[in-house]
Amino acid sequence: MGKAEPRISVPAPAFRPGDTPGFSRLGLPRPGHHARPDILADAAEIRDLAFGLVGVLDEEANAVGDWAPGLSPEELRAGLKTMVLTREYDNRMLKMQRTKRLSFYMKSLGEEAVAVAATQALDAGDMLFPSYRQQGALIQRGAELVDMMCHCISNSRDNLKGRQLPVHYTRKDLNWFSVSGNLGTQFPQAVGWSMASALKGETAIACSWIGDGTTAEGDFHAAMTLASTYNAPVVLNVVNNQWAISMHNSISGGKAPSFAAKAIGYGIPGIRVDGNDYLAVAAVTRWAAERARGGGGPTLIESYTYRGEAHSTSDDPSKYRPKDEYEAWPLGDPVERLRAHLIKLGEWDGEQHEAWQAECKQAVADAWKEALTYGTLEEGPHAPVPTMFEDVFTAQPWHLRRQRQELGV
Amino acid sequence: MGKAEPRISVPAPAFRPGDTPGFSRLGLPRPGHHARPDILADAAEIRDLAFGLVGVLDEEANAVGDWAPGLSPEELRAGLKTMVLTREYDNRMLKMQRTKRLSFYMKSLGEEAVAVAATQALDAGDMLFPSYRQQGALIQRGAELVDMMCHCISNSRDNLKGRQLPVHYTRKDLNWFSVSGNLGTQFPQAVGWSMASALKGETAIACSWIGDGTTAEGDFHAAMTLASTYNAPVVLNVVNNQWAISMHNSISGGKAPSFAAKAIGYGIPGIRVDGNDYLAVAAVTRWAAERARGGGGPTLIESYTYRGEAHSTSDDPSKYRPKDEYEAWPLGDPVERLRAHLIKLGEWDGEQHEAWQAECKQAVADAWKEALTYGTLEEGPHAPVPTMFEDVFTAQPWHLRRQRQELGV
Amino acid sequence: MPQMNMMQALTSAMDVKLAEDERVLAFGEDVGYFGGVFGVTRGLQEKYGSSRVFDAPINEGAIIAMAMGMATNGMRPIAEIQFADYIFPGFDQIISELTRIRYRSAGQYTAPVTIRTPCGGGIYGGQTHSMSPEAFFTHIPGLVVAMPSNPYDAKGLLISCIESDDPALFFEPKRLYNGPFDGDPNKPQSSWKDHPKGEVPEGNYTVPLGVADVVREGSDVTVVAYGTMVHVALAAAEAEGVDAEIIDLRTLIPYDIDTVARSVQKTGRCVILHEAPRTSGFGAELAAQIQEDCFYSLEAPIQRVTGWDTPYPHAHEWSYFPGQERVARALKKTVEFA
Amino acid sequence: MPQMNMMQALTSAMDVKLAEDERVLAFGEDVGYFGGVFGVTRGLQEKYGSSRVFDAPINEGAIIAMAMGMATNGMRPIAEIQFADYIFPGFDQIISELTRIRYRSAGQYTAPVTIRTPCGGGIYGGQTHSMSPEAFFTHIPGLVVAMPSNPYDAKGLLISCIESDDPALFFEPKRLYNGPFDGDPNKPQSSWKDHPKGEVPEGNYTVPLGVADVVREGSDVTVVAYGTMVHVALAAAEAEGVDAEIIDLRTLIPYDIDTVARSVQKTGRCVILHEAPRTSGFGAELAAQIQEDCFYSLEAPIQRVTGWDTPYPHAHEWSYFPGQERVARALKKTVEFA
Ligand SMILES: Cc1ncc(C[n+]2csc(CCOP(=O)(O)OP(=O)(O)O)c2C)c(N)n1
Ligand SMILES: Cc1ncc(C[n+]2csc(CCOP(=O)(O)OP(=O)(O)O)c2C)c(N)n1
Ligand SMILES: [Mg+2]
Ligand SMILES: [Mg+2]
Repeated sequence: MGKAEPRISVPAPAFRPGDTPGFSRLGLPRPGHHARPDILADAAEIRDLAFGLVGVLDEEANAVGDWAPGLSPEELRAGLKTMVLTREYDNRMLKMQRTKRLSFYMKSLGEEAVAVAATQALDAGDMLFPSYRQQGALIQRGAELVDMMCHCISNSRDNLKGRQLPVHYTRKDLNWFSVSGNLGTQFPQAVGWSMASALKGETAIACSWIGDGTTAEGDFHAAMTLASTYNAPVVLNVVNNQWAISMHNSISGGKAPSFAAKAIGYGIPGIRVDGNDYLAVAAVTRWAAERARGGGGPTLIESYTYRGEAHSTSDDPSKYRPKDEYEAWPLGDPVERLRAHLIKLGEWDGEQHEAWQAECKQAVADAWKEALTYGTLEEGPHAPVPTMFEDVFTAQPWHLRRQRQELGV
Repeated sequence: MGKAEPRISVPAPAFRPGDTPGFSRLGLPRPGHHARPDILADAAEIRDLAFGLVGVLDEEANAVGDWAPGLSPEELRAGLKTMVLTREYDNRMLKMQRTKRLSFYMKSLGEEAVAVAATQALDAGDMLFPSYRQQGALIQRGAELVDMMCHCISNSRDNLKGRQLPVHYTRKDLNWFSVSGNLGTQFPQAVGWSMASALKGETAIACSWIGDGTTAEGDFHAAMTLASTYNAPVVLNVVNNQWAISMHNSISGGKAPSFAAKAIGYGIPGIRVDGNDYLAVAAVTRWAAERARGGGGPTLIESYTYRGEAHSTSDDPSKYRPKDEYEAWPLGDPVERLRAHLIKLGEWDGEQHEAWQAECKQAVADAWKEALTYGTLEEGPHAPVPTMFEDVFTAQPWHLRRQRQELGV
Repeated sequence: MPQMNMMQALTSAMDVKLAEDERVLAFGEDVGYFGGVFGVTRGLQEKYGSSRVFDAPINEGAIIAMAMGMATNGMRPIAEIQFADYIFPGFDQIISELTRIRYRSAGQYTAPVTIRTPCGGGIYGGQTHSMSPEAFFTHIPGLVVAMPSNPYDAKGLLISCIESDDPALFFEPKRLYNGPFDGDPNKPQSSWKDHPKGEVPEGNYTVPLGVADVVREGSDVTVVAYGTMVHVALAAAEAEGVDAEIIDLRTLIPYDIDTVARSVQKTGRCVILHEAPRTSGFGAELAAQIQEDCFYSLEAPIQRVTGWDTPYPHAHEWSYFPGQERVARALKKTVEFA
Repeated sequence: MPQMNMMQALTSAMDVKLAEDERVLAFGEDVGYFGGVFGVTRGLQEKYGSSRVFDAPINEGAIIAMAMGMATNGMRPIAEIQFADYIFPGFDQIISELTRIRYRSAGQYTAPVTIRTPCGGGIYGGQTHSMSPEAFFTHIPGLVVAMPSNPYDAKGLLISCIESDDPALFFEPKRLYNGPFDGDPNKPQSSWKDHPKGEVPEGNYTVPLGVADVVREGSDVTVVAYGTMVHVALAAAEAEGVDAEIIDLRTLIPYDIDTVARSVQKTGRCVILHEAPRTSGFGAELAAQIQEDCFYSLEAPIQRVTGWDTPYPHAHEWSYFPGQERVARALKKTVEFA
């Protein structure tokens, strides 16, 4: 047996602060490489998609290959506009957090396409089970910025009555579930929701997103197992933005060849997609949604992307990764790439872009101003204090009534 | 999109009571089909092993192909003898449960090779993290039947002081962990144990077994994730005996192409093996153990087998599967197959077999008789009642002391 | 009226609801074709089909998450956890999700899930088939917790849980499935046949949540119990000749403080029973609240008679179980306290 | 003597044990290179290498199971759970495995694991970064549960936990990391610098498990508290001018009943404080036991001042938190009760 020597290893990212990042090692397939299978293709026949990378936009900003989703210029422009608006919203909210108007915030810089393109590819009646980094999807669904802001500052117009941390939106009217602070829990719930839809004979499907780090939670396995067992009409997304908080995806992913490859062991199609390629994300999501709606069951999509900023306002990424790693990221910026594509198509230009950016900035500023008229976290007004004791149960039982009285409200 | 129609399905086994079982559909590779890869082979290069079936013993009872483990006749005989002894032990204990001498029992009929061959392929210092159906491994490790029985009837010689249900053995002296009633929990513990071994610079590895149904638990995913992340020297076994209690493996396995295939998504080698083929189980386990000991990290092994009897003494399998399904099982009986092989080798004969069976029967009967001299569950003597309050903490805190006094012991 | 044992009463409750409300589903490990390891869902898959009554993967967290997801989409799932000992892989989904969704969404989403699970000892199940983990769940805001002591209440309470818009955890004392059990393991198993609460109407009826049942009126001491311990209390009081007022709590959250406090104010003495370990058991909550609400009336310290703070042992089952003798001793001590 | 805040004291405890005992390991989410989201393991990976201090996958059950497996193989792991709110995916491994292995193996295997986790509110963390879930764990046989209120105790208790052969759950009231907090959010954050318990020896010392600390002697009423609430109690007693005897429990299991009972027997009155929800909170256990042990001495009902039975809200943080005013009111009511 030779000299025996079991040894463990702790994965480390390729680059730490001080290193010069470079991603030539990735060796990903080029855009247009993969064929688009039939929507009811046997999962066993399309395993290569789990190890590859579906891309549509090439380096010249052309849409190439089988997966080009054929979105109309209007749709593409709508997508670009939503991504830009999301980015402006994020920028403003971060600034407001820095000046202590918010207790907490989380940006989605670099990941806008993952949320926006996917949601555009779904029906409005499909239920979204997001994590905390899909604000783009909420904006795509038509949420008013002022409502989002009012939630984030827990003021009197906060539809969650001040009960939740910022960015933990809930919007039933927009078929947006409820962001939970607990990682991964929504993944199996989405499966259950989609099953109920099918049982009722409805066509709505469910779509959920979790992060690369979150795939390590048991709930990931729960969701995959349920989806596989019951052939649930659900689209399950892993947003692989390379990082959890300070942990590189190799800690939760281990030696996994990809996150999409986890689907293989459940007999579910797993597709890795360039998450910074709006067209590719839209195409893959549409494929999965059509499959689900057509009775083909679940799909696991890994969106390969990069978290452009800090995890949240509570961490400083320069402590654990090179400051310029985002710039070195080889798959570019989803906004820039879609913008270039639209310009190439002659459907957009630099001037329009700047005008839209300015419009977004203004809209965000106006919304913020309006939001403040409903109060702030620090100064109120908030939802009336007695509401704190409501919605625990349908009816208030004696012990909560007593507690409310004890508080004198 | 055509007429949309999401639908769920609930998997059902091919055969229910009243049906005539037939397993031609399985379409498994023939013995000798698979090449045996280098022990440090890249997991990505041996994915086919997860969809195939490693087999060594062919229908003529010859050992064929690359995986033939080259066990000596002595080793093979020892394996056969242990399996026969295990079976006799099981038979006796079931009978004793039927006459209410045990509160509960679980047999391993048909799965003896999974436990015995694997354990024979390991070092005595390797730690076993079994489920409740690996009594064969404990016997292989040299446990005295009388000790096993005394545990099962919670008498005064029960090394667990009457605290555990029958078959929940714990034997640190034999490097056998502690059978838990909670499914799957030992899988990630085994990973941790093996990591500690490596950290201490020791060569011992860990080996754990769970059932097909149990793979659905979050702990399966926890174990696989840890093992993958830290390259832990551990052998993780899924005993796919086709059934959980009444549930067919398609409920927990869903549309998975195999349980071994779950390894792919973790970048771990996954190997499916004919669990009724003693040589194949030994060979695959040895491969995995050598790999772990050589620094190659974890392996997931699916032993493909069939649960020959009830789940436990609490269920009646004729309520949920055809009575004769076991007879129809195409991979035969591990005892018969190894016996035939040894006879073919000229290292065993029918007479010897019968003699050994008789010897086992006698040994089991003698052990039972001896065990009873230490008491029974119903009539005692048990461990002294005050021991009930011990081992909760290292030292007995005041509240347990008070409770002991309250009981008047 | 039909006679039912507790299992039949529970099956009947689900049958009634499955029949009258198509939003009701039932699932869990071995629940479908087999009808559950205790047989409580027997016949239901055959009757309602495998898309309404079905098996689920062995992952208790998955089962609860699936139920919650379905419930937020209009269903009323009944999820079975095979043994209460095995509910903990689902604990996070219960505490972080199921019981919070109404609150955190400010009422936009609700999750009317009923979780059924057999609990308690007395069947030589050892430490992993005997737990009474109710106390953990009484500390979770937003969860209804119920435990019946007889077939009639079992059916009526289960229907109340299924019909409730709140998530509910319904404990089934498995030692009572086949008959009442007074804590004496040497007596032959008695049957629900001869018990007035074994008379169970066929159709829909409810036993209201949050309302206790005074199963014996008395003046010497109040005994607060639930599940199996109700029967032990009755037997112990009789054996000891104590004129105890025995309250079957039936619902743990919200518990019926009015009935309890009124009784203790009358008797001035109180003994609380449960099978679960003592420290931080539900008896602690009851004692804390009773001493606060009935301080002037109390003539003796409130006693707790409970399981010990150890795992549930196998061989020493009857030394662990808070049986008649221990209950009787506590009654006596409390009544005689001066 | 060196001055440390609570984070530094905790880091120092681990540093001391990592240095002197090679069986000690520390791991958890973000614990390695980054040093933890609160920085409590900062510098330790650099000092002891990544095979002793390292990151772990985001799966709290996996973290605890790994720790348990290692501990049964001779290690003494310190596992960090990033927030106490996120411990529940690991609940099953704690209740079914970690705390039972000694018992079920009759002492053959032991699992000396220490789980560290930040708890409590006061930082606008909302319902998923503010929980005080200690009560759940006090109902689990075989688990030591500790919660310090100051840097000196934090280090000494943590070392005791690491050195204990029993599994231990060590709660760190995150609101106290940087300085004492008396419940008044409008005062500027104070620092441990000026606090006598901010003086922390560099080396190894222990604060014994199971021993409470009387932080203020008094004769009017006994206040039992732990963690952040100790500071609130001190401030409230002073503000209200009540001569309270204030006990910092420090260890919840096993709790120091002697110190508590002696005090209540002296004062005849008792108020119990915790941040967690009231129903079935740890205050229930304390009240139940105290009324039993001190029945003759009690001149007023034991009061509990606690968080409400709701999730921890974001905007209404200070209406939820049991602050000085509510504590003072309870003290007054209890002292004046007649
Ligand atoms: C159950 C649970 N454990 C830990 C945390 C703390 N936490 C919040 S976000 C996060 C990292 C998640 O990383 P990833 O899944 O990659 O998502 P990303 O933020 O990159 O989108 C952690 C550890 C949590 N919220 N819930
Ligand atoms: C956490 C947990 N859930 C449920 C059970 C009840 N239970 C005991 S064995 C079993 C079936 C296990 O099937 P499988 O994993 O295939 O193992 P096998 O018995 O076939 O070896 C179930 C559901 C349990 N013991 N633990
Ligand atoms: Mg991430
Ligand atoms: Mg099985």
